[in-house]
Amino acid sequence: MGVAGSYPLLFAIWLVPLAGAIVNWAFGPQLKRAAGIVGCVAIGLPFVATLAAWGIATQSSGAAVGANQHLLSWMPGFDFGLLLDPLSLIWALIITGVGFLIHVYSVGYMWPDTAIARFFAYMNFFVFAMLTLVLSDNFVGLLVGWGLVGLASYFLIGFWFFKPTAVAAARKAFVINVVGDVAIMFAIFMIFAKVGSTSFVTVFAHVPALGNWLFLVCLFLFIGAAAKSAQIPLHTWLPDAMEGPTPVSALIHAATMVTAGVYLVARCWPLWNASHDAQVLVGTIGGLTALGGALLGVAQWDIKRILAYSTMSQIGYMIMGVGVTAYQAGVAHFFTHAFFKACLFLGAGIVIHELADEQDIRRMGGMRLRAPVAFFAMFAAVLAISGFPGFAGFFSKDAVVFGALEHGFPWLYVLGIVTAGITAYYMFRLFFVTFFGTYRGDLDPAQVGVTNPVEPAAHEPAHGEAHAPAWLMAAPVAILGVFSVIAGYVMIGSNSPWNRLFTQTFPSQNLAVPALSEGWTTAILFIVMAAGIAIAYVRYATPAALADAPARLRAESQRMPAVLVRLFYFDDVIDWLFVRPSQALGRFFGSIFDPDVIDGAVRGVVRVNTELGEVVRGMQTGLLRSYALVIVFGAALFAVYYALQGVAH
Amino acid sequence: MHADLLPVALANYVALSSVIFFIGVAGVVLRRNPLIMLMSIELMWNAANLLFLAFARAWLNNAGHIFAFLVITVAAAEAAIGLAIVVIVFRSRANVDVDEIALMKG
Amino acid sequence: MTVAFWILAVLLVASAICVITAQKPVYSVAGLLAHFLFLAITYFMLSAEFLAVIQLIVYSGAILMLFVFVIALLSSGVAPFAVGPDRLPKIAAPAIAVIAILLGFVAYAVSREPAVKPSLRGIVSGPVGTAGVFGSVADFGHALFTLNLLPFEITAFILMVAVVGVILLAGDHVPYVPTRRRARLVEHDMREAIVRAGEE
Amino acid sequence: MALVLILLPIAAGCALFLLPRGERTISRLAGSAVAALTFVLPLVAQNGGEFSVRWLSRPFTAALHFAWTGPSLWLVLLLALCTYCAIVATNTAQNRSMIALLLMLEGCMMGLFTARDILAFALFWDLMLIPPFFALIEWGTHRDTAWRFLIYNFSGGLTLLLATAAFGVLSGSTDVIGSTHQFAGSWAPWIFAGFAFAFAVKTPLWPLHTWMPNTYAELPPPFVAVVSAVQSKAGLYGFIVIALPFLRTSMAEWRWLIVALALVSLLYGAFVALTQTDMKRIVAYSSLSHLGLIVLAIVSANPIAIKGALVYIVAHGLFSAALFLILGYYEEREETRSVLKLGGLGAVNPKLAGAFTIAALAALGLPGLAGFAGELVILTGVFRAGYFWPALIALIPIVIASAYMLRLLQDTINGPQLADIPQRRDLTFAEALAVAPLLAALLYVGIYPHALLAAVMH
Repeated sequence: MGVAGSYPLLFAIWLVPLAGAIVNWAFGPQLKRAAGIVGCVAIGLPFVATLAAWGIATQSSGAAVGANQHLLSWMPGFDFGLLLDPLSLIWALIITGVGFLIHVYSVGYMWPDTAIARFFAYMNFFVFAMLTLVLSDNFVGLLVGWGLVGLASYFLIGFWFFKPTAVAAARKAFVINVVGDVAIMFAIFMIFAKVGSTSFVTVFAHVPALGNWLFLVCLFLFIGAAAKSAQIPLHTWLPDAMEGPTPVSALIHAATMVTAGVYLVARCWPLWNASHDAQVLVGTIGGLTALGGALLGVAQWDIKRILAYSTMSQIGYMIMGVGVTAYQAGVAHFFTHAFFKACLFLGAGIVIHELADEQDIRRMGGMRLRAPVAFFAMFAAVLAISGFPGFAGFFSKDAVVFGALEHGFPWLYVLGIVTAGITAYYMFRLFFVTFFGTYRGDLDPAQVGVTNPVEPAAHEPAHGEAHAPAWLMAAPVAILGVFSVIAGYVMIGSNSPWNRLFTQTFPSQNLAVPALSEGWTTAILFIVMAAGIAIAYVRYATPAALADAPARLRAESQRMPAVLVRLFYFDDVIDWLFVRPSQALGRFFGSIFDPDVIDGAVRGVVRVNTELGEVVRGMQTGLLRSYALVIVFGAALFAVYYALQGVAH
Repeated sequence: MHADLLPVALANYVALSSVIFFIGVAGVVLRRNPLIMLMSIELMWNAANLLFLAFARAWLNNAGHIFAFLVITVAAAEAAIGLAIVVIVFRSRANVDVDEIALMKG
Repeated sequence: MTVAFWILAVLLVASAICVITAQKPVYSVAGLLAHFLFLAITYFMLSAEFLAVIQLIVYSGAILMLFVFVIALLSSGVAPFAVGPDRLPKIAAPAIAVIAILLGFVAYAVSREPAVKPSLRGIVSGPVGTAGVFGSVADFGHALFTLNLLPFEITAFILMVAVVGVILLAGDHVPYVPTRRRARLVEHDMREAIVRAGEE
Repeated sequence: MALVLILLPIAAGCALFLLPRGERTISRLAGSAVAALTFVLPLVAQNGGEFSVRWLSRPFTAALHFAWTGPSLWLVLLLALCTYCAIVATNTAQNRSMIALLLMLEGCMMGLFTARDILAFALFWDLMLIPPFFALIEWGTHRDTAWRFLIYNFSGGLTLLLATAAFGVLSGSTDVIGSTHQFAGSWAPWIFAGFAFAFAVKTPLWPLHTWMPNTYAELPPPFVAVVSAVQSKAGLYGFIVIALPFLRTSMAEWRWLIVALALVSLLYGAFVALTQTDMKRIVAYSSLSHLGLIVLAIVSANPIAIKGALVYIVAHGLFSAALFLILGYYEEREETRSVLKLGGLGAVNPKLAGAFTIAALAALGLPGLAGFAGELVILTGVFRAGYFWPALIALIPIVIASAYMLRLLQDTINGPQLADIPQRRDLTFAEALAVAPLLAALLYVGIYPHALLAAVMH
């Protein structure tokens, strides 16, 4: 897949974050806030190295594109190596680039927290794990990275480990991710059984060898992807994961880790190209997730949860894109999404920070004056995510939606368009409610419809003392805002730099000309989006609506359909189908079956022996004379036996 | 050759021996006095001896005599040990009812 | 001869019954003595002269004397020998009946055996002391000390063990001292007894 | 040399009893020195320490034949390492007796793992049950547990002995471990059943496991570390060196039964671990679950799966020893084993919590640590051997494992701090010294398991 050789640069990209993690972990107490510097440097250096590796990532020799560095023979038949090709290059750039900005932001965000070194150790470790995932040249290495990012995510979601909700969310995220891990394991079993190797090159060269297991392999790989990328029905952990610090949500649960599923499908494009069933499956799940996430986003009030559902929805777009084999479009949406979603989260983080950890948008309002940088950056990002022409999301979303039609999935095309409208609506709802009008935090929570106000201050930030320099948080948000505007410009035209980058990675496909041209698609999308924005404006941002905001919000809270509030009942179904039966079974086995049935059988054997012993014991009278009687009786029998023998002769 | 034959049929000796042996058994089983039990055992020994000698005479083979001799020796040893046991039991318990000596009861 | 046998048989059975039915052990001993005497006569009739003599000397002379001594030693009372309830289960009587029947059956089976052809190794009548005569002392001694020497020696060993055992069991001192610690205890007790005796 | 490995710990254990009853320091130093020596010896000595003396000529030939070639080497090293760590972690008033028993246990198990003769194997099989029995009698809370442990395992030892005798009589020699020839004949399935029963009791395999939870919960931590980490491997080792080379065809006849039992063990252990509240019982049931996986690997008889099984044997030894030692530390500090009574300890003693986290993560099969390597390779091999559904079902306990291990971990170190927990000391130097080698080995085996296999496969 890549040009084999020795590439020290890859080690620099891969291992420097690990070194940062180890330093922060080992010397945390001594480092104090310098841990932030260590953390940032440990991400900044790999970013530079990734840029420097652009040349080797795009080099080609014959069919091989990129750089492949052999690492070690892990087990017989399992060779490990690093692979940097355009696909992993894009991911590495986002992970280290956006990651670097988020790290800088985190220095400010985590300023008051005493466990800052631990935080940066986890963050650096996450980057290392994510790089392991995308740089691996085989399925097992990918699975190792896959598991390690899950672990980093677990640590960071549960970073404030004294909060029971955070702990529970961390566990839920980890367990659901393990479901994905074992699914990928099973796919690896099948691949190894049929192909005898797990390296991408060998496997993709022998796709026909998979035979009728091809769809199963795709299915199990996709279950892994779905768990990691929060696709229906394995998405329930993502909103809960917002219990982690906001930079974590931005980096892991928006920009990078959750897009690993997209990476996996894009990486395995030869499998998907070969299996139309897999395309239908993945495309449909992606489309449904896009729609479902958007619908749930409409019903949320917590700013981070809205963003979480929007992430889920946008990843649905990406999965749909790569699922229908429009790989470049899906990856493009990942690329632009990383910027605008990180920008949204970090902007939200500024707002949350400003309001002392208040996350309910009903208790915000008028924030454009108190957080102007966040306001402008998030405005750009909201336009981008809605797909406003000229902004980053426009190009990629357009490509994904049109790709669905182009590759022969018209129902996904419709789904994509409908979702675009809903996206525009709920993102602008978030934007208007948060930044316009007047501040509502002083009001009684019940007045704005908040029934169970969470008293935040989980990590008891010492607000009085030592605030971080404001630019630490503002600058990354501003930069990401700028990228939310310009990131799409690399994708203009059929001969764009973006397409040129991937010409050798993804094969060009011969496609029938679709019924609607791309221009029409753009137009439809724009109309739908504009309608979404208009509805949001009418409901939340007209002067009348702003004046009456508390009452309207309260009314909306009360009228919210239960099916949306309960999140389509996914959590309940999982609870009833898996969690409760498992626990009931465990209790039954542990407190009834083990002590009563199995040990009961053992006790039965013991009782039989005891009874036998009692019988024999009764014979042991201790009476000398009865013993003598028995002996004589036995002797008499013997005598009779021999006498009979004699008679017989 | 007539003189070599047994004066009385062998079966009569066997029957006589059986009866004496059985009387010995009855003595051991029915009496509780250890001395009488020991004497009953002597009866049984002697019933056996009688049989040995009768068969030896019938077959004119003196191996039966040798056995009878050994039996007498062993019986002497047995009587000595048995009586010693009776003595020490009597010393420690002040009675020698064998039914009272049931330490081996399970 | 046949008449003598039957008379002796009746006497033997009667004396045996006397042994097991006598109330006092002394009467039993008397019965046993009579039994042994009749038995010795029977042995003579079976040409077992040496064993008849042994029967008189060893059994009547030695073993029975032992019984008499023990009875004297234990003051020969009846009471100490049957103080508790008879604990033998009720099955004793039927069991004895069954055993008697079985033994009777054995006797019957043997009686049905066809007449044995004697091996005629020995000659029944002849001068006493001749080695070739069946039942003579010389014949017996020859067989004992040639062919059956090893059993004879083992018998000697058994007797010796019995002697040692009797001394250990019925002796005056503490019979069994397996450990040094217990030996010390015994020694201690003895020393105290001596001291006490001195004080008295 | 192998004889030194066996006799030195036993002799040292006996010698420790010469020390005064309450002695703590010398016994710990001497004990750890002996254990360290037994770790170093196999690494430096050549020829696998071959030692052989004719033992029996009739009715079959047997020899006191010991060596540490092949898979033995890793079990010997694992045993020495675990014993070392257990001795370093021993810190009670009864140090002397505990360490002496630990050393005797080590010596007996060294005999088991180095035996090249099945009869010697059976001999040490029974011997190795005695030190834990006395430990249970001495330090357990219920005497029943000790007897149950002994009777269960001795009944296994009985069938092992019968099977060994039958094997010896029918094949002429028991001095065969390390060679391969298929033993056939009408008796073969029953001989295999005899071996398998003993191994299944010791492993344990459902439904012969009920001695285990109580035993593991009541043994003092250093003991349970060695017993669960190494002694439970005796059965699996027996499967690998006796059942596989000689009775593979018989095993194939019993195949589906064993696969079914292994799968039931896997699921059963996992489900029960999910609801237990006693920390040590959680880990004990997880052991039931994990070892079922190795049985599955062995019965598949696939070379890849066997390699994975060897890796997992070592991995499970390392993490269960580490887990039990760490739980012992918690028990000593908190005087309870119930997860319901603990919480938020991560803030109180962060280093201990860190060590606990690593051990628990290894147990739930986190990639990069040893457990993952074993699980992945085992199931790859099992799947390749044609066991489609068993491989799929065996993945379910991995998911459940993450749930119960995280529950154990989080209920202890995370969550709100319980109000009445006073400040406890963090990991002391000696305690760290005991668990650090285990954790380092977990990382090493996880990253580069091939090194481990290279030594076994020559």
